[in-house]
Amino acid sequence: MATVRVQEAPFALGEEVEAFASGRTDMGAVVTFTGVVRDLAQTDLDVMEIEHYPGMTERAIGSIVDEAVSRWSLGDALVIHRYGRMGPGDRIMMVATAAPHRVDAFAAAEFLMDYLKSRAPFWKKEITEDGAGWVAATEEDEAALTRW
Amino acid sequence: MATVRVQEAPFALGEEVEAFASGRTDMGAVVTFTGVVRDLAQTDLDVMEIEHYPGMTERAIGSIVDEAVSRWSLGDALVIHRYGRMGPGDRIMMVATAAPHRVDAFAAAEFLMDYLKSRAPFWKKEITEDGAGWVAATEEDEAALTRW
Amino acid sequence: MTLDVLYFAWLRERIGLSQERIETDALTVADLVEELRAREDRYALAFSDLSAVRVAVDQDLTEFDAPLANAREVAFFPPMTGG
Amino acid sequence: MTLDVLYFAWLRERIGLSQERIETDALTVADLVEELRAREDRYALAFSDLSAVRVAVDQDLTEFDAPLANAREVAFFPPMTGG
Repeated sequence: MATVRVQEAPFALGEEVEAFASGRTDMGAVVTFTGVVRDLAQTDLDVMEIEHYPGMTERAIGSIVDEAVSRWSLGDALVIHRYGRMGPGDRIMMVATAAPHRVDAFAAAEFLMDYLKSRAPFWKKEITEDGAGWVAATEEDEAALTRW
Repeated sequence: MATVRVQEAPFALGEEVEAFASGRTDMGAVVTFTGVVRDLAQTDLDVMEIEHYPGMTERAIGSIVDEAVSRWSLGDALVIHRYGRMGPGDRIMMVATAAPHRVDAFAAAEFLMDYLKSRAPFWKKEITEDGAGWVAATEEDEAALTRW
Repeated sequence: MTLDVLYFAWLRERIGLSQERIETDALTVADLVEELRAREDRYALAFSDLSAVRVAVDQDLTEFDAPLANAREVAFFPPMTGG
Repeated sequence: MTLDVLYFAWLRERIGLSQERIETDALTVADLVEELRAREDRYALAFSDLSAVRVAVDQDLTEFDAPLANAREVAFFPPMTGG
């Protein structure tokens, strides 16, 4: 039922959302989340490089999606996550959920995001004028898992 | 900063989301909600008719959006809400929020939805094979406001 | 005082009007409702259960005890079902 | 036992390898880490603070006391930063 895509290529956000939301006469609510590479003024980010663990990535995202489907009344879910090099403004990833009611669609999308942040094997490296550095995981992101 | 559109015409979801999410190098998170007309098997819905209060509608949505902007760190917000006749699968409305962080984008989108449900002057009428009836407001929707 | 009174959804259907202009000395929304109820059965019926009716004065949601001083437009409607 | 050992992100950079095949009798992940640490400084450095290291055995996230019986692939990496 759900779709998971891990890819290097960009994805067409508008087309993905349009396709995901189409023909759903039994689902009243569609929620999407899109993650965008930020260019913070103080760092002057040039490139974001995302490394992942081929094989485990698909497996880990699959488990996270299965868990979401078991917890909420969902009609469908979509996860697209890129790896490789990206620039400011590029879309890193997206999540979409369709449910009969908005509460389920929102909760499932937030759950997917919280788990993708800390439990899917991706690592972000920021390359700026001053050099390169791995993005550190935050306590905030780890703490976000405890609410589920 | 925010955009509010109340219109009879359909909107192009994919294009709206694409445009809303474009050029945001300072916003890491974009959340969208889309409301779709459901065709419940037991009712066999033919038409959904949405009535609104021109003037007050724009004003009420504007206040709700202002409140969201004052509560969360948002870069932008968009609300499109249709009125008039729609069929199963048609999109009734959409909300989009852009924020530096996902927590704000999600919270603001849910807040907007909860308030649009119960505080924006729209009334839905369902027209089925068996006749027509106004959709009743639910206690659940009213209760959803207390969490903010 | 001249007021534009608007009705939406089933209130509009029951009263059979979407809008009317009324001359009134009502001091509050509740006074205005009493005046309307006394007019005809269709008003009495529409306003028989006020817990099912919401009111806006000059396009701001308010309560039945709200004053009508300086008001130009009063709207009655059922609980909203947007989104 | 033959194990494929994978390193990601700064662990890969510090060790200078993304993958290697190792012959080992380690019973747990922790035993394997001790073996690696004893090999060379770059391993000792990469594994100096295990609170900053996560481990997956056969592509499932696990703990350092996890047994390696029947394992084929062990991966070490920092806390994940997806999304």
